[in-house]
Amino acid sequence: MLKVENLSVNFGGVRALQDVSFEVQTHEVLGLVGPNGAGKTTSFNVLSGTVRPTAGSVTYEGHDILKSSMHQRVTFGIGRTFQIPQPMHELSVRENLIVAQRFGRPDGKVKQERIDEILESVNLLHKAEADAATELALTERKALEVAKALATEPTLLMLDEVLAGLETTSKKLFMQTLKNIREKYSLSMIVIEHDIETIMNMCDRVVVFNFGKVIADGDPEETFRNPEVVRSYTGEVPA
Amino acid sequence: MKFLGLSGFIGCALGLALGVGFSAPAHSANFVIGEHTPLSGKLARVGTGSHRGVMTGIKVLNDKYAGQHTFELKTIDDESSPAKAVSAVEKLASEGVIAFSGGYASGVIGPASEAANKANIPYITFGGVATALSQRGHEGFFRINSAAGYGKALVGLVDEMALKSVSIAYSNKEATHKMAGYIEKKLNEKGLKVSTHEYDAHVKDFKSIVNKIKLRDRSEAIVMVGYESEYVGILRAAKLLKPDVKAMIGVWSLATGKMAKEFPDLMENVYGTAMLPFPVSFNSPKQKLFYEAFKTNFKDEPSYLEQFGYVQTRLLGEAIVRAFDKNELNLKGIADELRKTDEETISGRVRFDEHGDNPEFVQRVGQHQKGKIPLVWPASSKTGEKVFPGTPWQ
Amino acid sequence: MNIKISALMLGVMYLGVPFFLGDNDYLIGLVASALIIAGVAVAWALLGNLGGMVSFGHAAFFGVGAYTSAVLTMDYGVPVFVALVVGGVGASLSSIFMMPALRLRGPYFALAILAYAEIFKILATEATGLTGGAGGLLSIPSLPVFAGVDFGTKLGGYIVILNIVTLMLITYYFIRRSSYGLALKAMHDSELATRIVGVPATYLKVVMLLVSAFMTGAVGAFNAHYINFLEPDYAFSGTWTVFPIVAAIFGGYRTLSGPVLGALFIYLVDQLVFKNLIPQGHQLILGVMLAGMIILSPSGLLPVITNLFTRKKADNKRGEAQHA
Amino acid sequence: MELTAQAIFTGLLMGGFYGLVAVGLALVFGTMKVINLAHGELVLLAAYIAYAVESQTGINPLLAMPIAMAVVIAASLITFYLTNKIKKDRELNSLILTFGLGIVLTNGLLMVFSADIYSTQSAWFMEGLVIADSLFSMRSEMLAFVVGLCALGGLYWWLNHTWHGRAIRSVSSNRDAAKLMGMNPTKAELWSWAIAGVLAALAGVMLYVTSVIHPPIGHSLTIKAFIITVLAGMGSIPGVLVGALMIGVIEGLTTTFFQSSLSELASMTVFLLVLLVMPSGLFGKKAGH
Repeated sequence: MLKVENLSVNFGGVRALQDVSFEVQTHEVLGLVGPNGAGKTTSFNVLSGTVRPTAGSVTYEGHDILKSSMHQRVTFGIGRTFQIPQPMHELSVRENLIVAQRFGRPDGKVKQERIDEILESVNLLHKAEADAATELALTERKALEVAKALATEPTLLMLDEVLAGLETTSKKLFMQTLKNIREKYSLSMIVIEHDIETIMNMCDRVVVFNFGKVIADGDPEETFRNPEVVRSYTGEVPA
Repeated sequence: MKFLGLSGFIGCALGLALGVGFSAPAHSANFVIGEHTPLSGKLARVGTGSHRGVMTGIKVLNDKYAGQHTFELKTIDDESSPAKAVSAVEKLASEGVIAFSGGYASGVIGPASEAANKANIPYITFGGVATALSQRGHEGFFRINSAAGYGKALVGLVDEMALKSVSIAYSNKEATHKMAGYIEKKLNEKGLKVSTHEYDAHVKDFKSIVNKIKLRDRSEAIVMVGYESEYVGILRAAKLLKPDVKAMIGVWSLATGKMAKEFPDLMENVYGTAMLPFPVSFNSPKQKLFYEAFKTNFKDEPSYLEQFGYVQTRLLGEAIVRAFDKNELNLKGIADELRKTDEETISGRVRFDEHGDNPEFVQRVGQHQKGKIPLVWPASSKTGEKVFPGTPWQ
Repeated sequence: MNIKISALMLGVMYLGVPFFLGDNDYLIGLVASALIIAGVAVAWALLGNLGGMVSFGHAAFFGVGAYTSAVLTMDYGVPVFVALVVGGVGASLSSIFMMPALRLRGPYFALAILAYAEIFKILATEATGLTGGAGGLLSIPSLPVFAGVDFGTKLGGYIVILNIVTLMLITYYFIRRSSYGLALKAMHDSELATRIVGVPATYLKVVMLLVSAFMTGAVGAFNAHYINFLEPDYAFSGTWTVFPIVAAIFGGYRTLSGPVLGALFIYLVDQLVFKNLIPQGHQLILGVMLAGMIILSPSGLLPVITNLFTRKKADNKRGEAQHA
Repeated sequence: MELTAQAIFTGLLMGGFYGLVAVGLALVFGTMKVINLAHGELVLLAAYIAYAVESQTGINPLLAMPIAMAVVIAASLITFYLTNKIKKDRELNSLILTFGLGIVLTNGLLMVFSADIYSTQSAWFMEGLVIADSLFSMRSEMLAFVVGLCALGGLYWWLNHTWHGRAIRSVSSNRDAAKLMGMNPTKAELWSWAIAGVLAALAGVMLYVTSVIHPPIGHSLTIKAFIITVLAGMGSIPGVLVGALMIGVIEGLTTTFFQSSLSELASMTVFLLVLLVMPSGLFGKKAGH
């Protein structure tokens, strides 16, 4: 459903992405892995529209989305979260979801039941009226980040380290929540994670980044046996 | 309470007794005249001058009718804003003024006199020259000057000089814009070649304009239609570039004692409209009356602003007294009496036509000559001969 | 709280003011002038609060609205009340020229709009054929007699501008309550967060600019028929930018009724009190008040007042909550 | 040809003066991101001081410079002090604060000096200078131009070669980093306001000797100054010079080939175009977006 081809991004001389290609199939969960600065989040930024690539193409269900604006991509069905949660300030949790429904859905309709259902599924219903920017704990903010994206009713959900920073128990719970959501809404996902255990647990396939290039693409177990991938993780500079 | 009631009663009784006993002559009153004028904002400079004239008029009226009537002036700063002028008129109307004297700029006078008309109060002014002002059918609207009066004077002067070409530099303000248009039209009709140069109030450097006149227009005279700071700018630029012209001519605010004193080196041989020469040899009793009254309040030389403000106020006061004597102290009564005015004032002859305009109004032209400003046009009012050709640098 | 204050304020304006001041042209006139400022202040605050754009050039919309309406009524015989609306439309159209400036942030946007206002003023001065140039337009038609009521009187004019301001407040209120309003509110401090859920941020800003321009233009058009006079220097005067900003900031520009209360307070206190204290140059006090307000209570007068009233209530509530 | 040459010459002279007016504003804008909308009024204040000194004592108005500087520096520092009291949203609230201070100054000057116009009585300043028989200027205009160039050059040198100057530059490029390097940003800001006061005083006295002063012109000076500042881009001194000369020449040429009343239109249009096409100004690094 998503096809990324030969993507390159330059930031003032720094090549953040070089000739990156990968695909996501319907109902697949793809993991993006690699060290910090390898180009995972930059890929997300290109897909969601906050960064313009220097070269390459991205098609999503037949749309050439690089030509579309940020909000159009959302209505095509691409939702994402940020590593640092981005709640909408001055609004309550529920209002955050109302805005997401109103503007993220192609028909622009707001369905309260749907909002309740989403809040329920990420365990935020009890905080529905809390101020999104100031009255949530870290786990709750991460949950809101996911809920906002869900409220736009995506077909592809991109999660940027939603589990990072959480302690083990909440991490496990949250992972389960994500799995449930995926089943419930039959989503495709792209997940950025560092924790290999999580990747193994969640992903059908992984793409490994290093220095802005894709160095491996395939089944998680197999890929993590690839020596080049291991080297990149242990921090050695490739020859 | 009791005391008040009693004294009130006695007062009434006394008044009645006096009124009955002595009839007409002891008939006295306090007349309250209203004035709105720009004391701040962009017109503050001219508004202040006009205000001083009105105050002088009130003083002269009070002296003249001492022991008989008193005149009181209520002034509100309209901040050069139409809305605030309307408010001022309405406020003064609610405080019982019987007539208005004042106002500056047609755009402010228009709405303000409209409000005065609605309140049935007469309004006299010299501050707005837009023709439309007197065409609105207001019974109580009077003005002692007119754009045509200034225009005629300038055109007359240029005509007398027998020039072939003139350049006009004018400010893009309401009054100056109209005045420049009038002069351009009249001079064109007389077959002169006229070039115009519009500038706006922000301009700081006039060299480029004067240079265009010097090199491209090659006119024989420069007519300036603007305000004081702009005249100074143009004259400085002209003194520097020395265009080959025979005369530098300005409209209002130029042939004044203030300019002669502040900028002696710039003003030599420059023409401007004026009612009186400077220093005024206030010879006639009428002129002396004004000058002395003015001098007691202000340590300054009066300009045309003060003179006009004075004349309009004094004429208004006289009409009020006459209307009062006829027991007609209302809009119609005062307006009727003003319409009967026909007087040779220090600003020339004043009478009013059916629109309230003064058809007799003609400005005179003075020329700065070694710190003095004799009148050089028209021939009938001359107090000196013009130096022609003559410019500050020749 | 805010909506209650607005309702109370409108109640007083609709019933109290005509009843007590109806026969005093001077005071009614003052209040009407204050409402003209208030109208622009509301439009400005809407753009500032909802759109997050601080403009230094609302005089541009005021002037365009005024000239559009005046020219239509004088040259084309359009009825005055229709022309008021078209004046607003004209101002909205003129705001299209400013759309490129939406890419700019903060002071840059403010100053770009100021430059636009200057340019509009000069164009109005130079377009002599259409606007009468610097000579201006006199005798612009007054508000007409409509349904047996003469709106050309002071009281009539007051009722009209009061209705205009009320309609603006109602529009403002509904925009703010709508999902558009929520998104706009969120865009202030978290634009990325709103865009990533599909909010077309630029489009919303464009809409707010159009709405604000329309409102300002309609008020400008009203003023033209109320004062019956226009010249470029007056119609595009910086006063129409500055006074509303002062009023809105003073009253609290993030609130619904703040700009209106601010305008009424500033204008009336200035005209009724300061002017009597210092007949010439009383705006000096205004400058002092403006500077003082920014330093002492940057969110305006209204929050100060509401705090006074609500502090007690809030204290009580907090007490209860702790007990529960 | 002669016309064009004179127009450009006049424009350059004017531009030098504009640069002198603008550079104080640009300096403060660079260090504190505050646009001081009372800057033009500070310039005007200095001009009125020059007038007061000349009319009271009859001495050359240039000798009024120390007094003008003392007063204007004090006024500038008061503005700084007040601006520093703003707690939130300083970029915008300072616009409103300084605008309020501008109103106070304009009306204060109106009350003290009335609405009359003033200019120097000393004829020396108005004498002509003619270059190559065809380029005309007044002595005072040439003086203002030279003072403007020297002030800009001096400031540029000071910012690059003295400790205080470098402190100001590092605070303006990165306040937090400067703090970490042991600089006191508030002190650097104080310095920049004081220098802005000095520059405003210079500009004010030049204004008085070259042209005519009355209360409302303070505001138009401010507008001109910030247009040039934005053209220059984030407090760049060479940018101020180029921007000012450009505005001056554009005005001169518009007056000569079209109409004086359109010169404002021309400079505003150029300003908008630069702002929209190059939001970081002619010499700026980043701004606007």
